[in-house]
Amino acid sequence: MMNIIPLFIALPLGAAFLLPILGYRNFDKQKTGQAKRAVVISIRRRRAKRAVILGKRSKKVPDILVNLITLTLLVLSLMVINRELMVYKMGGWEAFKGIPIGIYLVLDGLSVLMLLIINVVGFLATLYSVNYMEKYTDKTRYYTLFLLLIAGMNGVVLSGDMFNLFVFLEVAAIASYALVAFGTEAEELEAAFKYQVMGTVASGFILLGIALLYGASGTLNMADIARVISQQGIKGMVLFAGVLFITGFGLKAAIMPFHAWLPDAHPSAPAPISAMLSGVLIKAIGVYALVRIIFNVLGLGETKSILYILMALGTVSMVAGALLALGQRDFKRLLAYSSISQIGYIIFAFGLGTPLGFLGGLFHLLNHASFKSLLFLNSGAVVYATENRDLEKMGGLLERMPVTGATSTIASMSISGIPPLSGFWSKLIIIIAAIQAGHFILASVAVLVSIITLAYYLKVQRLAFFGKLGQAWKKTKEVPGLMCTSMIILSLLCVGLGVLLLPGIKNMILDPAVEVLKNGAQYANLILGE
Amino acid sequence: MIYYLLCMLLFVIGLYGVLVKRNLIKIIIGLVLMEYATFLFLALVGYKKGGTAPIITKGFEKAVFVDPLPQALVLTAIVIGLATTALVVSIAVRIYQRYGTFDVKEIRRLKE
Amino acid sequence: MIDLYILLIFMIIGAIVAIEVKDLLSSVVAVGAVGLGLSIVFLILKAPDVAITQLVVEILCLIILIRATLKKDLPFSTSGRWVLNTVITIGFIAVFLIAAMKCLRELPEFGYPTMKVASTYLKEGLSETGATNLVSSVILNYRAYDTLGEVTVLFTAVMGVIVVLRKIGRRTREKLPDETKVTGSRKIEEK
Amino acid sequence: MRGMTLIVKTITRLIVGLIFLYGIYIVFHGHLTPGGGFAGGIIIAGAFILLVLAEGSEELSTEVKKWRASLFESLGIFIFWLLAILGLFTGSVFFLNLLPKGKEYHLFSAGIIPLCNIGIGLEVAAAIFAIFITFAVLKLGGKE
Repeated sequence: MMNIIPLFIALPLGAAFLLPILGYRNFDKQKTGQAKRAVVISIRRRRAKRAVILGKRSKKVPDILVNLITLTLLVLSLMVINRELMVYKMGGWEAFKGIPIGIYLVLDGLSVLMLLIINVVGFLATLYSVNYMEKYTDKTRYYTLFLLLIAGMNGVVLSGDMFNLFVFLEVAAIASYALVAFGTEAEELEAAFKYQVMGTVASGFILLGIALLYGASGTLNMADIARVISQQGIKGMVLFAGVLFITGFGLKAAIMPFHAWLPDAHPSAPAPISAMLSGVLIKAIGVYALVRIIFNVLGLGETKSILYILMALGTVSMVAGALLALGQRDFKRLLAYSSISQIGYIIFAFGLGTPLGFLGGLFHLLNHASFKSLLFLNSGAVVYATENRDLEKMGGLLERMPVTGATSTIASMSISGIPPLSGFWSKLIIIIAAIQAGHFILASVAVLVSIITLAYYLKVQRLAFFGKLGQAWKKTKEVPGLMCTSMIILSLLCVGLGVLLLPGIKNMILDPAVEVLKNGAQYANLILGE
Repeated sequence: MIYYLLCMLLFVIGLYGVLVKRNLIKIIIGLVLMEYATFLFLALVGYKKGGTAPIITKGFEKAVFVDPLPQALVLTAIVIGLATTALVVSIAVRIYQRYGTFDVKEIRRLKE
Repeated sequence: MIDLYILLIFMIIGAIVAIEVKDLLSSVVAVGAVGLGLSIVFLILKAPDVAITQLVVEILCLIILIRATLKKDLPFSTSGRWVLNTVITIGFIAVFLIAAMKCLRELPEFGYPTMKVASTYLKEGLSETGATNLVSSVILNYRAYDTLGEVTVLFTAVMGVIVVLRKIGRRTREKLPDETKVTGSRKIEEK
Repeated sequence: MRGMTLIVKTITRLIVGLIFLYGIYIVFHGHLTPGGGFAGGIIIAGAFILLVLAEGSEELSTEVKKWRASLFESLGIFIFWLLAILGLFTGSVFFLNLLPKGKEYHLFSAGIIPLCNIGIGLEVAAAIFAIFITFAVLKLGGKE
C-alpha cells in the first residue's frame, strides 16, 4: 500500500521519458523511408514503404499511452481517499537519533484533496487533447511536457521536504512556460516570456526563503523545521521568510499586485493547457504551497499580521479581478481575469484563519478547478469550431453547438453562485465564515463581487451562445466526441460536487483536509512522532 | 554578517535589473544575477571555519569538514538555473525573430 | 577572510556593470566575469564540486547568451526607465535590505553553521554509502530523489527549447504544407 | 554557422579526444573525487560543441543530430529512472541503494552511485548538446 505514493511521480515521469524514444522511432522511419526510396533495390523499398505505414499507425500510440497513464493516476488518487496519514521515506533512510536525514513524502488530507483535483482535471484534459492538439505540430513533445507538468504538481503536493518542493515546483513551472509558448506565435511568445520572467523571480524569492530557513534551523524537512521554529523563538526570521514566501508563491498564484502575467499567459496556451493552468497549476504550486508553508511549517496561523496581509491581498484581487473581467471582449481573457478574482476568494477564506474559513477555501478551490477548467475547455471548443475568440462577433452558437453551449451555461451558473450548483455552497460558506469572524464589510464585498461575477458571465452567455446565430457560423459543427465527453463529465462534476458537503461524504475528503490546516504546527508531531 | 549583506546586495541588483530595464537580454541578465546570489547565499551558509572540502582521503577520516548539504543543494540549483536560462533565452530569440529587436518598448504586449 | 571580501566586491561591481552598460555583448561578458568570480568564491568556501560545475555551466551560459546577442545590427539597450517606476523599485529594494538586515542577525554567525542533519552525513556517510565524496553521497544517495527532479528539470528545459524553436508551431488553414493541406482541410470539413 | 580557419580545425581535432576522455574520467570518478555526472556530462558535451564550432554546422545534417541527441538524452534519463524504481521492483522502497557498497576508495564501490553518475552524464551531455545544436541551426533573421 505504501508503494502507491512514489508511483504518483514515477509513472508520469517514466512515460514522459519514454515518449521521445517512441517519437524517434517514427522520425527515423520517415527519414530512412524517404532516403532509401531513392535507392532502387526493391526489397529495401518495400521495407521502407512498410516502415512509413507502420509510422502512421504508431502515431496513435502516444495518444493511447498518455490517456492510460492519466487514467491510472486518476484511479490511484481515488484509492488513497480516506486513509491514515502516510509518511514515505525515500531510499529507506530512517530518522537518525530523531532527525530525519532522507527525503520524506507525506500523504495527508490536504495532499489527497490536491491529488484528486490534479489527476481528475489532468485526465479530462488529456482526453480533450487527443483531437484538439491536431491543430498544432509535434504532439509527442506536447504530451511529454504535459506529463512532466502533472508529475511536477504531484511531486509538489506530496513532498514533505522544502527543497524537494522547490525542485518539483520548478519541473511544473518550466513545463508550463514551454506549454504556454507551444503555438510559437508572437502573442504566445510574449506571454510566455512575461510568465517565465515573473516565475523565475518568484523562484528566486522562494529559494532565498528556503536558504534562510536552512541557515537558521540546519534541516530541510518541513516537520523538522516546524519543530525547530516552535522550540527556539526565531521570530524575525520567520516573519521575513513568511513575507518572502508570500511574495514568491503569490507570484505563482497570481494574487493581485503580482497578477500581471496571468491575463496574458493563460489565454495564450492551448485550451487544455489553459484549463490545467487556471484550474490546477496556480492552486497546486501557488495556493497549496503557500498555505502549507505558512500554516504548517512556519506556524503563522495565529499571527494576526500575516493573516491580515492574506485577507487584504485576497480582497483586492477579488474585487479588481472581477472589475477588470467586466470590461473584456476576448472570451479567454475574461476567463483569466475571473480566475484572479476567484483565487482572491480562496486566499481571503484562508486569511480568516477559522476552521469554517478553511472549509470554504478548500471547497471553493475544488469547485473552481471544476468550473474554470470546464469554461476554458468550452472556450477551446468555440475556438476549435470557429477560430474566433472575440465575444462580440459570436452569437447563437447554442443552436450549432448544443453540448458546448449547455455545459458552459452550467459552469457559468455554478461560478456565479446560482443556488443548487456547487459554486453557491462554497461561496455561502466563505461568506458565513467571514460574518462569524466579525468581518461584516468584507463579507458584503464578497457578496457584491459575486453579483459582478454573475453579470459578466451573463454577458458571455448572451453574446456567445444565445441570441441570433451569426451569418458566419451557419456551417459550424459540434466538436468531436472525445472533447464533448470530457466537457460533459466536468459539467456533471459542477452540478454534483455539492454532495461533498453531505455528512457521510464530508468526513472522507473535506474534513481531513481542514483538519490538517487546523492542526497548524502540530504537523511536526504527527510526522516525526512525539 | 557582512558577507550575507553583500550577497543580498547582489540579489537586489539582479532584481533591479529585472524590474527597471527595458531590454529582454538585460532582464535575463538580471535573472541570472539573482540566481547567482542565491547560490552564493547557500554556499555561505554552509561554510565552517577551518573546515576542509567534504571529500574523505585516506588517513584524514576525522578531519573537520564544511557542511556538504548546502553544496548538494547548490549543485541542484545551478542545473535548474541553467535550464531556466536556456529556455528563457530561446523564447527571447524567438521574439527577436518576430520583431527584430530586444527592446521591450517595440514589443507590443510587454509594455506595461 | 580578505580574499572573500575582494571577490564579493568584484562580483557586485561586475553585476552593476552588467546591468548598466549599453552594449549587450559587453554586458554578457560582464555576467561571465561575475560567474567566474562566483566559481572562485566556491573554491574558497571549500566547495570544489560546486566550483567545477559552476565553471562549466558558466561557459555554457555564455555560449548561449552570446549566440543570442551576436547579430550585426545589434540593437543597443535603451534605458527607457520611467522615474516613478525606478523610485518605487528603489524604495522596495531599500525596505527589503533593511528587513533582511534585521533577520540576518538571527542567523548563526558566519563560519559556524548549525549542521543539524549534515553532522550525520559527515559521521555516517562513508560507512553507509561507500562514497568518499560526501557531496556525491548526499546528491545520489541521501537526497537522490532531488537529483531525479533536477535531471527532470533539465530534460523539461530541453523539450521546451526544442518545442519553442521549431519552425512551424500551428497548423492553420493557410500555413499548411502542401500534402497535409488536403488532409487537414478535409479534417476541418468533416467536423 | 560557418566553420573556422585551418589552424583551429587541426588543433580541435587533436584535443577533442582528450577533452572527451577527461569528461568520461570525471563521470566515472564522481563518487571519489570532485565532479560527477553533471560536470562530466557538460565537459563531454563541450567536446562536441567545440567540434561543431570549429567545423561549422552547415555540413552536418543538424536535424538528424538534434533527434539523435534527444534520443540519447531520453535514454540516459531513462537509465536513471530505472535505477530509481529498481527498489520498488524488489519489493521495498524507491531509490534504495541495493548494490553492495564495495571497498572504500575504489572505483567499483558505493553501490548504485557510479551507475547513476553514468546515466546522468549521458543525459546531461546529450541535453546540453541538444540545446546547443538547436540554437546553432537557428537563423536569426530580422522581421519575418
